[in-house]
Amino acid sequence: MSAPARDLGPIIGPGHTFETVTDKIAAVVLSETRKGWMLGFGISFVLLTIFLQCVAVLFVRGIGIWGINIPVGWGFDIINFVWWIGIGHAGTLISAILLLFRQTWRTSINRFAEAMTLFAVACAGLYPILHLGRPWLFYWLLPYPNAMGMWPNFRSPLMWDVFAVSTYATVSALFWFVGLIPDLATLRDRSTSKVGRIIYGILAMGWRGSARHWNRYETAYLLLAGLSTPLVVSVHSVVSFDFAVGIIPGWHATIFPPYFVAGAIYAGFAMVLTLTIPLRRYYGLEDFITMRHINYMARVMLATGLVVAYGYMMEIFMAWYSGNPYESFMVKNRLTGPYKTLYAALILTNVIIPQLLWFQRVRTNIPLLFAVAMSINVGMWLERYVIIVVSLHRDFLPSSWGMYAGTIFDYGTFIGTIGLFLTLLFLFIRLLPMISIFEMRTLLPEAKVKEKHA
Amino acid sequence: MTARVPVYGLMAEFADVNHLIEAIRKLRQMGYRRMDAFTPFPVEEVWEELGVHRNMVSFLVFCGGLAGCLFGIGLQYWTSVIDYPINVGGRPLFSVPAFVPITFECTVLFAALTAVLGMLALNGLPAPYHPVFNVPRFALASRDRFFLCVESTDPLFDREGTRRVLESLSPVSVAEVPD
Amino acid sequence: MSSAMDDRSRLMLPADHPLFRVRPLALGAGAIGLAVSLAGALIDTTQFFQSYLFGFLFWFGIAMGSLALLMIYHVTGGAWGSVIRRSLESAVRTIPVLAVLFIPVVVGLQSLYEWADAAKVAHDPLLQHKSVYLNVPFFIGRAVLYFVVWTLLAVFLSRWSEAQENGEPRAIGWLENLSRGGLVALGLTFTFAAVDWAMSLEPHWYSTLYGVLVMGGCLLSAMAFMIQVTALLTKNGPLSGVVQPMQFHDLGKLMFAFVMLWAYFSLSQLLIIWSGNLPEETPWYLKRMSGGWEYLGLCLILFHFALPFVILLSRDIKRNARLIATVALFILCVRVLEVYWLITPAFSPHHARVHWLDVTAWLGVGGVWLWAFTGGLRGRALIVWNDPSLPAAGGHA
Amino acid sequence: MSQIFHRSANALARATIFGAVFILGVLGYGAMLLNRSGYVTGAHVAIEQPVPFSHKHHANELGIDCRYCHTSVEVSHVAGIPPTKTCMNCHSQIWADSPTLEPVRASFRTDQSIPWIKVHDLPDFVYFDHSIHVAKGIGCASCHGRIDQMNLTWQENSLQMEWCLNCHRHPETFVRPKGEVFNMAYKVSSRTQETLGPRLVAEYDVHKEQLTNCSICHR
Repeated sequence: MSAPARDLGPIIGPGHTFETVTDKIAAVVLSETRKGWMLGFGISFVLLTIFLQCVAVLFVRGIGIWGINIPVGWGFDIINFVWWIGIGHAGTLISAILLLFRQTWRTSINRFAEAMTLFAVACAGLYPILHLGRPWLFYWLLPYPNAMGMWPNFRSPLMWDVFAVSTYATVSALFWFVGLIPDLATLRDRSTSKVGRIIYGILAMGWRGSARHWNRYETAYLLLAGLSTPLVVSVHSVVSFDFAVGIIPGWHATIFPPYFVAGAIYAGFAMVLTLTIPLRRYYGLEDFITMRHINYMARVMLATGLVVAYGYMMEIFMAWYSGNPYESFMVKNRLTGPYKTLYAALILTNVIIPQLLWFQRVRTNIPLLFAVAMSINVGMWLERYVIIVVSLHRDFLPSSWGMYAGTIFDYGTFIGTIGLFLTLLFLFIRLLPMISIFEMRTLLPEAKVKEKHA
Repeated sequence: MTARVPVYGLMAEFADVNHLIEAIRKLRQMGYRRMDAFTPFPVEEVWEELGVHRNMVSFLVFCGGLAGCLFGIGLQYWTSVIDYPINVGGRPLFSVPAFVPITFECTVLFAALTAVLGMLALNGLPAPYHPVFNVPRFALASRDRFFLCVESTDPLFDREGTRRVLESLSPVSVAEVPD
Repeated sequence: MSSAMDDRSRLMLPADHPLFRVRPLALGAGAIGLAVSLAGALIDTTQFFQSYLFGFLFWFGIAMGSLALLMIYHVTGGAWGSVIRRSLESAVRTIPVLAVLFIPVVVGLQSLYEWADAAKVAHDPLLQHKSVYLNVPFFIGRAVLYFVVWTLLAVFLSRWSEAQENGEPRAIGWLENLSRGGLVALGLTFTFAAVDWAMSLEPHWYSTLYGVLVMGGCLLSAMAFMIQVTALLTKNGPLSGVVQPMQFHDLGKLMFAFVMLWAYFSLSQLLIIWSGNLPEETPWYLKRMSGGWEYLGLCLILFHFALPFVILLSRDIKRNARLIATVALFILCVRVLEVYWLITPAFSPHHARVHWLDVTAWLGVGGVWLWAFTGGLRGRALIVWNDPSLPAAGGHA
Repeated sequence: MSQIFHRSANALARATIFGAVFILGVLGYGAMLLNRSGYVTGAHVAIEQPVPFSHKHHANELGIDCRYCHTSVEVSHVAGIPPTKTCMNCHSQIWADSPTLEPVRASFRTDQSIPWIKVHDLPDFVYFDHSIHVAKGIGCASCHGRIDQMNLTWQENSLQMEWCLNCHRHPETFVRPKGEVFNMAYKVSSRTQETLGPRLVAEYDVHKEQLTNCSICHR
């Protein structure tokens, strides 16, 4: 009711009832496996095996197989970590903030976006662990009474990262699962196979739609949304602290937290669009994920993209305004140094091309929008490359200058995590309803209770 | 209905949420109290008719958040000041600004866990078995139908009488729920 | 939409409404405040300009926050905006008045800003480096540009809003498009205004977050002010029965969000500078954490963040017009302290102090501003009847 | 048809949840205990040596001073494993044809060291210096235990960092008068130690706040 009714089309196609909504969404899970799905899953799985091979070599030979060295001690590992975790921001954001502000258009995309969040966070979380050198000792990061008599340094942003990312993963999973419970009950009741009924039955935990249960459920769900909103902001802020708290020129900027958060939402929405555009077509879900959704997502991208551009601009202005020679050199090096092509590509893909989104005609043109989203996916990756590599490769002392390039294992791991992400996503689409069925029911006209009260 | 097996209650099925609300209102007027409605999506009006308004979840979550906040501060204070005091870059042992992020994360984590676990516990879940599932048509409660169950523990409950009342409320069907 | 809503005259503010009755009072307070401050200027010119800048920036912040909120509303819609949009518009229409009120700052440049003092610049290579940007003609030129941009936005936002009310169907689209571009323009101009007017008080210091941080505060000021005004208009005014607890809930949520946003920006800046511990950055905080200013800082943590945060968690308080208005008034008071904490340590780095001119100048600017603001509420229906995101009257409580 | 689970499933579900929490707790606690036990640290496990050398016999019953064999303990970071020559000082005279001591004689004949097995083996990333500990009043027995009571030698303590820090954080609870360093049976009441400890720490110029610097042990 609070979305502006400005001729953007409906948020659910006409002619749907409780039955059709339920059956159509549940059918994606309960029907036979389709060939296209098999193909997609197969390709993803092949990519996943690349990841496994790269990790196997890493375990045997150590992180020397990567391109990192002094002075660029952080490379693809942290670039991809930030890239993935940024992508993982749209899901919870869509779910939480839009729920709090009663933006009903979220309903069609939130489940899918939340799943995307979880898988992206899983991919992100792998990188710092792999970078540990001895990944099997990852539990040393946690505060537990160990035989070394030591505790982690809680003043370190890397420690904040551990807490932020693990809290984020946990809360996102809870949020996602709580949203799934009523739909799992639907699948339990709709499934025709005994195994399916038992498995969905266990997962649904005996949900029966009791009014008393719904009452507490709604409270808990809203509270989770309320908690997730600042959490999302905190997570990418903490990621930005990984850089900003240090004193490397190009990292140490107070604008980093909000600018990273905006970048994360930007990247996240781009990825949601990248994935929904083909999916809605393949599964014929155009009635549920309408042009209005796509349009809204494009607008959010435009807004957050402008914030990111603002961040770039402030960095350059303040580098000059500060009068600090290291800051000025950092900007000069970005613009004219050995990585200037990357910086130019970043500005092109992340700032210039997305300006197309100002036009309604672009926002409603699916192929063009898809292209813009892809451009942003690339652009946000380049942004992290520029921030990390270009800031590190010129140390304070010219004697410690160096260059960086990823090795085949860097690229393999990156492609491999894309495989992991897609594999999980394909499994999710096949096994769980990708649109929240019970919330879609509430959008139907027949769900409205008549105003008359006795 | 010859064999007198114990019953959990009587279950009426409605095709429309307004009929359900109407039925609850009538039964409440007649004095029935022990009943529960089952809907395929949350309907605020239904639980209001049933007399369910507030719940404990918010309060629990507040307590959980507070506990998480204290845990976060306590953990960092105890480890950094008492158990393992060490000079890190000249910062004070109790570095207040630096301890904010983890305190915040702990607050959110505890509050979220309380929200989910508290909601499930108060709802008595997981409970894979429940008598209402004995009604075959109850599978539609997760699709498009609205159910109302009058429990046999209600003082006014009477197998035949209550059944007649329910049948007068334009349900799709009325069924006994075996216990 | 009920037929009563079409009755536009019923939605106008009656001439005997308290908001109008305080108008002469506000103007009087403003005139006296400014007169006394000017008299004080004869005693201590420097102090006058310093106090005046503080007073000006506080009230200016409400107008700027309102401009941002109004344009955000035109872009996103939402019932929260429909019920405060008239008040936002009248706050925005005070921008020309603020432009006039800015003149004393220009007059006092030499007293206020180190970089405007040629003698100091001559001995400071850093200020020489910055003099390309921080010099008197360019400063004035930029200020003129900012006010032109904001005034143009204010003019068209008002004009097209009137057109919408008069049934121009395209007006909504105009407003939306204007606001999109307007938000970008505001983002840029406001950032540089914040750098020029406040950050350059300490010209050696810099922070890329500063513009955003100040904007966060302005949004909070504006939202608190609007809740206060809306509560007044609802209690015994034309909005009673129109603004439902639901809308107060939304406004309260936004205020809550802005409280957290302010805390978030403030903490981000502090944490990064505190951890970096660089000599060119820390002095700004060292000034504000010693000499008595630290108590004001502590007050901000407690009353600008902690207390409102805990209070605004409650759904019942947010839905109760009287209670939420009380909280809003409290937040407005703490906002005054925050602006004081941002500005004044630049002038008095070693010890905290309040000068009586701080009070009179604040009152002077405030009186004039409130007079201009309430004037803007005259002669218009407080709800735009054909607003697409208008809450349905008589909805659930 | 829609009832999928038996009545008992509810109890089972609860038992599973609480059971899982309980089992995880027990496993965690167990792992903590195991990590500190002799299985992991090797503490209290008597080590078979090429020659069954008894500290109890030599140090206690015969009263030979530690420094007779471990000659460098006061001046070097290592206490020193005695050369075969030290053994032969006596064993060329007594038990000169004991078959048990044949490896000792063989070593002496062939000039090949006896392959003693190291009992206290610190990781390579730890720098440990005997001389400073001895010089600052840490008794042999504080780390090695009552070695004069051991037939076959074992490692008395865990040698985990936690154990090292226990003393580096509170040296005043372990420090003793320099004259008592090699006294295996030295013992004072905790009351005495409370006054004696801080006095000795000050006297020996031990800077407590430096003792937990990382580079004190990890250089």
